[in-house]
Amino acid sequence: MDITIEFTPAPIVMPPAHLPSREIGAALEFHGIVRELENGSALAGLHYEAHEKMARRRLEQHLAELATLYPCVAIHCIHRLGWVPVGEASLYIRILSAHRGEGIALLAATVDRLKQDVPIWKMTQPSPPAP
Amino acid sequence: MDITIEFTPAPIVMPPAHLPSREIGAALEFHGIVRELENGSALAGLHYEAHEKMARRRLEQHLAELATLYPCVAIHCIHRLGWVPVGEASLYIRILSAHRGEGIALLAATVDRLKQDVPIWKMTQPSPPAP
Amino acid sequence: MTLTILAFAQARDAFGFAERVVACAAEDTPRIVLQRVAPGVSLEHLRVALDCEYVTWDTPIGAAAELAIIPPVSGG
Amino acid sequence: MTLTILAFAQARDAFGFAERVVACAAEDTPRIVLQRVAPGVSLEHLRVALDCEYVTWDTPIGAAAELAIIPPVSGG
Repeated sequence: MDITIEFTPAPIVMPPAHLPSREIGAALEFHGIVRELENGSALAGLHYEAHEKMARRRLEQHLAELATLYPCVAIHCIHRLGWVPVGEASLYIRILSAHRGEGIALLAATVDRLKQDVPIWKMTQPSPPAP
Repeated sequence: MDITIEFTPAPIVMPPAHLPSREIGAALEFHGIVRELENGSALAGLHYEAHEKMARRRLEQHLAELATLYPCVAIHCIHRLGWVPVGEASLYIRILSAHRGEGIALLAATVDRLKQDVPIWKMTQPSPPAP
Repeated sequence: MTLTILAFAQARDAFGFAERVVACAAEDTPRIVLQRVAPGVSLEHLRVALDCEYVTWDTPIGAAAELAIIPPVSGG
Repeated sequence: MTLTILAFAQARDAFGFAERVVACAAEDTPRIVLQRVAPGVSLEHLRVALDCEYVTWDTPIGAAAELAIIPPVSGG
């Protein structure tokens, strides 16, 4: 499984679509978007930080393991860091697979593990940079 | 839940992204793509036909029922009809939801029901139109 | 009364037509209508819809205007 | 030998630093090192990593160059 992991301080731009083979039957894309209401209070956005080197390694380890459970052709994960305003994506995942079943299962498991185990944090502080 | 269903003879163009509220936390997109190998023989593409009026009504009925199980904000389904070459999408689904769980569950259930119950057919005949 | 019969995909091949208009009575059923139109064609593995709603083969046609013969679907 | 301690998110607030370089011995553990650096700061709810791999609080530092204090993660 082809694994690509990126961290970026800039707004996430969907990478260009490209099918590496004629055997891709399912392309799944997920945007995790910052919502206004988090634990009941209205936010303007969230600040994300990561132990980037460890986060990349940990996510790679999880994806290598998940690839044996849900074999897909490729996964591309982009996590934005720094300030992310409400309505913009903090996380983007694209999965290419022969069939939709593995793709959907891999997507669900990847987000679960990322949220449980990968050293990335969202914080309501610090405040957004002054305009 | 906002439901949009389209059938098109033309290549599927992803509809412009638009977040109807600041409470969308997950945007999911699925492309079902025609593969070269179907039951072991190499294809150039597939021909799709539908009982379009019934397919629309049946899919609406399923989505109304699934909306009670997996409440999401919006779902947009596009099914291409006619000749679809290998590597191009026959099906596109976009789901917007507050949380990823309902979105992923709705996507999986929508494709399952579409494949089991909605009057659309793929055929290896007729052949592609002459160039 | 008249009824428009639509046959899709493999059913079109089996019945030999895509669309046919026939006369029928309200108390006729899809099974009776199709046995009259195409005697000997098996209904096994086929479903039927009246005015875009799936029904059983033995549901009276009633006031329906359209009967669709639905072979196993394979969209997506 | 020297060890770079990194403290992220809430751990940065609890420990009062983002990064600190300390001297330690190979047989020291993360628990011992942090008790020396910040006595009284609770390790409850925190995980620890040596050179980017999660370890227990009682794993010897060995040849590791970096100790990261990992509060409950919340990415995505």
